[in-house]
Amino acid sequence: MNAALLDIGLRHFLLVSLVVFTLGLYCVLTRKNAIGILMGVELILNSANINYIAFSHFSSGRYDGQIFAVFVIMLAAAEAVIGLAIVLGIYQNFATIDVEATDSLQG
Amino acid sequence: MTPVEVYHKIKERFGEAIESFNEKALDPSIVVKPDAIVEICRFLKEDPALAFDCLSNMSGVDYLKENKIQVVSHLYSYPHRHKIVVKVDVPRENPIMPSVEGVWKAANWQEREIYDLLGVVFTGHPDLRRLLMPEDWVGHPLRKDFVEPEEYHGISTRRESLLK
Amino acid sequence: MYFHFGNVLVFTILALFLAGFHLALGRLLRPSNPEARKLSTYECGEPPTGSAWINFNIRFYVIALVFVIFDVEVAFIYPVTVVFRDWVLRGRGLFALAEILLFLGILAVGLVYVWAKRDLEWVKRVPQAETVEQLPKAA
Amino acid sequence: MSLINSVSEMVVTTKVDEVLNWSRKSSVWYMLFGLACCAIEMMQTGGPRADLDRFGAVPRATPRQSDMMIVAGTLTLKMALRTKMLYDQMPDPKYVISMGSCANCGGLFQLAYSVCDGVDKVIPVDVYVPGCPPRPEALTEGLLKLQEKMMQERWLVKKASAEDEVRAA
Amino acid sequence: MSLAGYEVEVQRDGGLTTEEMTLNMGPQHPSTHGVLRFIVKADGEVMRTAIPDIGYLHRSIEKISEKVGYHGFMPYTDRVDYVSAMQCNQGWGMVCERIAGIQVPRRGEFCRVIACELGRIASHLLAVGAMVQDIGAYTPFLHALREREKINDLLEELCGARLTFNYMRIGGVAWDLPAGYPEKVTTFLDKFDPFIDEYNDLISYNKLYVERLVNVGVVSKEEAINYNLVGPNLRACGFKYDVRRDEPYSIYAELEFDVPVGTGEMGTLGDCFDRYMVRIQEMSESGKIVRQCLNMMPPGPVLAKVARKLKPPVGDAYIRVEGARGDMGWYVVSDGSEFPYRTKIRTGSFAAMSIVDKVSRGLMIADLIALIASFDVVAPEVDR
Amino acid sequence: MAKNGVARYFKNIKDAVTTIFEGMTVTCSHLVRKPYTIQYPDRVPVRVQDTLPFRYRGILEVDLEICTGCLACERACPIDCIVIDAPKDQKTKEMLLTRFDIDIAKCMYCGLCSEVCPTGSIHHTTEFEGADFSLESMIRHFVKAPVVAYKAKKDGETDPVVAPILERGMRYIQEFAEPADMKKVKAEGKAAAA
Amino acid sequence: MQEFIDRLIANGAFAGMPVEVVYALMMLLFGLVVVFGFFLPIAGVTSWLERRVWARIQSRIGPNRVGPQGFLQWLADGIKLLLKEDIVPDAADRPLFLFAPYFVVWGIVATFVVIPFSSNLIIADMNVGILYLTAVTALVVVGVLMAGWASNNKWALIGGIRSAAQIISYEIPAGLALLPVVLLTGTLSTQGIIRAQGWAPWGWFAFHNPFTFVAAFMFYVAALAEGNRTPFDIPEAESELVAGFCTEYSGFRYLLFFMAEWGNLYVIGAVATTLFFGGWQVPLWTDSVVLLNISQFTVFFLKSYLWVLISMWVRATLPRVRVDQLMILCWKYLVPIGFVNLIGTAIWMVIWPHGNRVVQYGMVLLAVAVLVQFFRRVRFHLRRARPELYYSPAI
Amino acid sequence: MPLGALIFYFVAALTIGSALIVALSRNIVYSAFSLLGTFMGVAGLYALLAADFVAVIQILVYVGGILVLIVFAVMLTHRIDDVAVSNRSVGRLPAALIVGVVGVVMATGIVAARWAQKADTQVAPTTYGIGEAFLGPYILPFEFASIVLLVVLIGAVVVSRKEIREEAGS
Ligand code: SF4
Ligand code: SF4
Ligand code: SF4
Repeated sequence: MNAALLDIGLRHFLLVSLVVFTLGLYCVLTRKNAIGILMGVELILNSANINYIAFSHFSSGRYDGQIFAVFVIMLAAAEAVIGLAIVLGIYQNFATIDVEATDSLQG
Repeated sequence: MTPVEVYHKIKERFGEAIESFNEKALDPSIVVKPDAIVEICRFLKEDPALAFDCLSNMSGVDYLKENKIQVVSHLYSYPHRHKIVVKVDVPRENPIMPSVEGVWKAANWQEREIYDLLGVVFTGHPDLRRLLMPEDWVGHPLRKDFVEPEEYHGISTRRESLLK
Repeated sequence: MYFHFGNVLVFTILALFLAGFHLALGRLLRPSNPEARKLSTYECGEPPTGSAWINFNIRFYVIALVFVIFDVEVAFIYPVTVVFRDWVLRGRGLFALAEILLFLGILAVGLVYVWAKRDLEWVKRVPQAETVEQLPKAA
Repeated sequence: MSLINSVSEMVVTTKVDEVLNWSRKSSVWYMLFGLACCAIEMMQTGGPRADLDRFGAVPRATPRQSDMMIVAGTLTLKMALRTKMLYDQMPDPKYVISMGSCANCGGLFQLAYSVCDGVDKVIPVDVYVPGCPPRPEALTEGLLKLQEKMMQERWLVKKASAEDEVRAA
Repeated sequence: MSLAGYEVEVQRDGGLTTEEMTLNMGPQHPSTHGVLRFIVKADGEVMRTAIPDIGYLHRSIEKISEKVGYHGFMPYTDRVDYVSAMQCNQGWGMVCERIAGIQVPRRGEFCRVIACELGRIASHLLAVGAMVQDIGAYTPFLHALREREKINDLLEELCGARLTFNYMRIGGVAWDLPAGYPEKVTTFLDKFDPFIDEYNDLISYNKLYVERLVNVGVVSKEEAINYNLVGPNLRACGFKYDVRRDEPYSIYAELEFDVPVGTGEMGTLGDCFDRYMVRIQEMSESGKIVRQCLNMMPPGPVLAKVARKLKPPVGDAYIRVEGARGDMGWYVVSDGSEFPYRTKIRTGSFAAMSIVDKVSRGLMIADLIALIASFDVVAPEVDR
Repeated sequence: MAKNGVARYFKNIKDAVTTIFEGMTVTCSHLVRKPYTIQYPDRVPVRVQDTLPFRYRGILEVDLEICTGCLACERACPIDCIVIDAPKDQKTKEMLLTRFDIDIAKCMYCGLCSEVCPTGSIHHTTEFEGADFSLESMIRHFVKAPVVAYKAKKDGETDPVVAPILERGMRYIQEFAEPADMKKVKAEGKAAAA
Repeated sequence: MQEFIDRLIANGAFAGMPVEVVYALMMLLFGLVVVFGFFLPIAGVTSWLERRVWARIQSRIGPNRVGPQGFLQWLADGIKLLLKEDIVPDAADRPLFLFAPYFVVWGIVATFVVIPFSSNLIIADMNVGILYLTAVTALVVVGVLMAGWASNNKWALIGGIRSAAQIISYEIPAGLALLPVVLLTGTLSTQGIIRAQGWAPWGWFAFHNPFTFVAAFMFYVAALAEGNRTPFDIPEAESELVAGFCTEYSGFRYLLFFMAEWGNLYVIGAVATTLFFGGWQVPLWTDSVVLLNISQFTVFFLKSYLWVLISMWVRATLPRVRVDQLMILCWKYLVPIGFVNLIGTAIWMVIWPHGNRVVQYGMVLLAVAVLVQFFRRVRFHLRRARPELYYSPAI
Repeated sequence: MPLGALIFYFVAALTIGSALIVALSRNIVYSAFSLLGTFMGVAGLYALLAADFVAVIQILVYVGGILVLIVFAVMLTHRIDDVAVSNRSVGRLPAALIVGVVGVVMATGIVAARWAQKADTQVAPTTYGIGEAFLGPYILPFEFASIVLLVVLIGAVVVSRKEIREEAGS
């Protein structure tokens, strides 16, 4: 049933990925905090992946595109983890722990 | 050690601070002055021959007629298996006595309870708050002249019996 | 293959329908008289103290989540395992095996490392040792 | 919008009502709300001997998912306010069983200064169970009484029949 | 990219410090035994502290005693510790007998001890059962309840009530053993000992269960004494003290029984597991005691003649009985009238609650549950 | 505890497996045991009430036929949930019981009242079913029409109606322990010893 | 199922319709059958059955009044919850609070796409089936996290976070436990995996070699943990977190979580059966396709439901582990063991590319031995307690 | 209009719509959760592009891993009850301008360019091929990936270690 998709060409996918990309870019530019920017980056990576897959699907290259996509996903995960870890690292510099702090309670 | 020996031992140590000793009672009891209570208790606890390491019970009794509140402590010694009763009389209108919380941790809540139910103020107590009654409760219920409030937060405390 | 993913789509729709349908049905039947006290947050009968949306300290969970890495690793290993059988039958099993071993080995190093560094332990006060000393002496 | 008590009385609607009532009656989830001695008997009622689960009644931890509150035990003034709150947090339709003399009217603690004489001062009670504590079977009987009450309610049908419900109660 | 820049931003947002979370555990909480409340200050999963807030079941029993008189107060003592009411009955009986100089018939003492020990078994069953349930296993709890039902039946036949016995009177007990009672009790005990073994097989030594308890909530012997922990909680710290054995009252002096203490067999001495194990062992000890009593049972009356309006001489008396939650202190002041002038009941749970705040620091939320359960706290005993 | 790390590691696994296995055997063995449930109310061989012991302190019951109107129970009750009106009839000089109410919603089933009753007229039954929708309906009014209080006869009860009731009442009181004078007991003990 | 539809089309049914529309309609049809005809009842009946089994183990009876043997209990519960007020707390984040249940249900229902009920009864035999199974549970995580956060209730928040961390972590042991099977078969499609096994126990992958044997149980444990079942039901730990992430949920929204749990239980059983216990494999006893499929369906259903029963039984037996112990169990025990299994199986395959009959028989014997020992212990307990015996399940 | 196209537009709409929320929502939690929509949508696109393996991996890793990581990060690092503060977007206008320009340029490029397209796009299982590739031409990147992961793992743990020690002390 490939017939169903014939009129959906490479362009459509590229346009979608473009929109996602621009949104990601906007996110990165406007967000003021690390997490927000992380999200933007994820969007951008996704759009890149869409392109990879689309090209590899519509052109004769066998699996290369997909394999690249897999690697990109891997990198995205790595980036997210590192990002989170750094946020955590920042947190530690401001974390305060005072075990004795217990204020009175209302009965 | 019998109560009598205990009495003599601390009598010669604290002399004046000991007001009286009731030997005939079922549980012979020593009445001491409020301000001396902490030293006496510490001595009772730390002296190896006495070693009252357990504050078994601490209760307040409101004597309306004598116009005094008596704080009764039942001490027990695990090593020696002997016991003694220490009583402290405080006036009803401003009942104040030092806290023995520093000597026995067990006194912490016991004193809070006495404060809550009888209104005895223990100076030097880490946090003297009501224990059983709500924070916003008025009066000290175990006083003989305590009158039950008509209602609490809109809940009436009376209920007429259906039998009448 | 479109067929397969088409099914996924269909089931997605069905799942949402399943939930939505019943909720809609329920709306017809269920009473609804909200009032302030009813909508207040449950906290064991106490008036709720503050919002739950504080910066809840989830450090340990984060440590755990760092291991999403392994998720990726599993994802990577799948294709290889799929072809592994054929390679074995083609008599080149050792090579494939070596590669898998290498891949896993490298990650295992990571696990071993954090394990050895006691980063897997939950931070939590351990009971003081001195209590162990005084053994029961029949008083 | 809701159909509750908005349909005129017809054979079919009454039948539907019966089904709905049947379902509510046969899965009464009660909230774990033990207050005092009676709580022990409440546990025993959920326990092996008199197994409330037979009637589809299971304990729930949170008011949000419970249909019935078994007030088992002495309600102190300090607790009364919390009880009201918990009751309010239950979703309709909700019922209350007052278990034991204390919950009924304060019982032997009417003499006390800190006890709220009877839970009905705080929240509406559907069924009173006598006893101090009521033995598990007695509580079970209370549940059955409550089920009777449920079966007489109208759900879809117009509340024209509200007063005979009251009469039944 | 300069993460430093973001770092500053984020810091200005003030977002990166975790507040400690204040949790209300109770008064209505599936696990808190009766209506207790803990104000838990938690940092994530780890508790900074858990402050007990009690009094939700304060029924002013002590005050009531000043209104209902010596005989009339007996039923109220059932409600002081409803999980093992017998010991409370006995405590009140003993303190009144002490202050009024009444002597209890020998057979009466035996009846009392039998009833008390049965009650102790029932109480410990509930304690260990509830503990297991709090740890998350529901089945053993119900098995414990099942056995408890059997004891309830026995006591019911003895005194007509399952929970609030009101069995004892000042000067003895209200009912003699019914016909064929000893046989019934023995048959029960014969089945009960295997049950304990089965219970241990089922849960006590289950690895997951043990892991939850060992090294949790360790209480040292000194702390325990300082906070006046009593009974099983004290013995679990490895301190061999039992009022029945060391300050014998009633007829305990004549009875052969062992006092189990904590050994730290699984973890640290005085942790939750020890407290649990001590209770398990005490159950079989109580079983032994009951058997002995049934054998030594003398004939004779069970109740001494006591004035309907009991007017003890002026004075005060204090006695201690070994309740299921340990050494219970009963203090009564008489002004010579027929009403007690003041009554004070000092209970085991009260002390146990007062130590929770200290022990709970640095534990995890889940541990708090295990801790309370292992102290076997019962709300009315704390609040009275 | 296993000494070094590795040994403990495997010991933990072993312990977990074996103990869980053991536990599962126990629970499995329960699958073939008879449930302990008594299927109150309907699916029981005999009514639960009839299985309860004679001493069971259920809801109170009064046999007015043998009530002497001595008011001992009313006085004994710590929380006055018994109310008795027993005026003297002017003409006949007999005591009339005009009212005998018990609030079973308040009663604490302590048995102090039935213990003091001379004739066992007020006594606990094995009945426990009293659940109701309102508190008013939970008050038991025993006196329908005023009745003459019972007077004990020296030569035993003869009235065919009252006799069995009285007999039951007596049996009920006999369940309670007979207070004994301890000095006498002592003396007897000594005598027996000598 | 695709073949089936193709055949229909080939036979000229629905002539004139655009082919994909036909497909779509058929999909919807089958989907409806599976969801409403299988998922809902199975979830409901399981909940009732668990209560009965539980009760029996606790020497109770369990629901037996509502309908014959209380069989209609689940229906009553469902209708009742339909009638309960649907509370959205003021403090909660309304949209997220309302949506959360949908995701959870979605995550569970979606798994039914690849469950092979018999050689022909399968919605879609994806060639990434197993991977897909592990992937969609992610939706549950999101749903739970949403629920926990949106409730703005401390218990719910902790419950949600715990649950999320737990599911994520345990996806890894689960994935690792699948890998040996993938190694052995060289395919990810569920049907393919089943076809690679035999109908007899020694043909099953669980008994293929020691490593897969371990892997089978490891998978079961990990799956239980993913499904938040005791001993891993920490998120709903009643005694500590009141009801976990669904503390604030009332009425039908709560039921949706409920349903998801029970449905998931069956999925766990089905997957375990598919991977390790021979799926629907039966000896070719007849050549009628229909009969064969029926028998296969029966076998598959029974096998997978056996695992459901076991999980009930486990739940009735074990206490709850603490949250840190949970993580430690995952990272220190299951994951390393998973690695060992994977590598071990790989080596095994290099040595015996076609498996080793002797070992397989050995493994089966081992299993039998364990069973025997088990029942000896059971008999021992029965002898010691001397209880009244009662065999009939109904009462 | 053929069903396939319909599905495509549906999926695309889902992707873009949720991406819009991600980028524009002021409530960062909404942004985080609506990432789910984007990820699922992208997975759908992959499926339409006959990349089944990648599609599933997308769900597994992105939804199952990264998304949850991000949500956690949000919970850990932000007071959510005053999102306005924590998540204020400044300089929207310039950003919008830049993005708009970029977008338009690229869009025209995409539309204008003549893409060489294969006539027959094969729709076949891809996992096996990818596996072959991993063991064949891509063996080096494959192993390298594991090293990267290792580094990330250790790095992340090291970064977040300090406070563990600190607490263990307390
Ligand atoms: S009714 Fe009786 S048993 Fe129940 S709580 Fe009150 S005193 Fe306790
Ligand atoms: S049983 Fe007790 S409370 Fe009830 S009426 Fe008799 S004396 Fe009063
Ligand atoms: S019931 Fe008994 S005690 Fe009460 S008045 Fe009648 S005879 Fe006297």
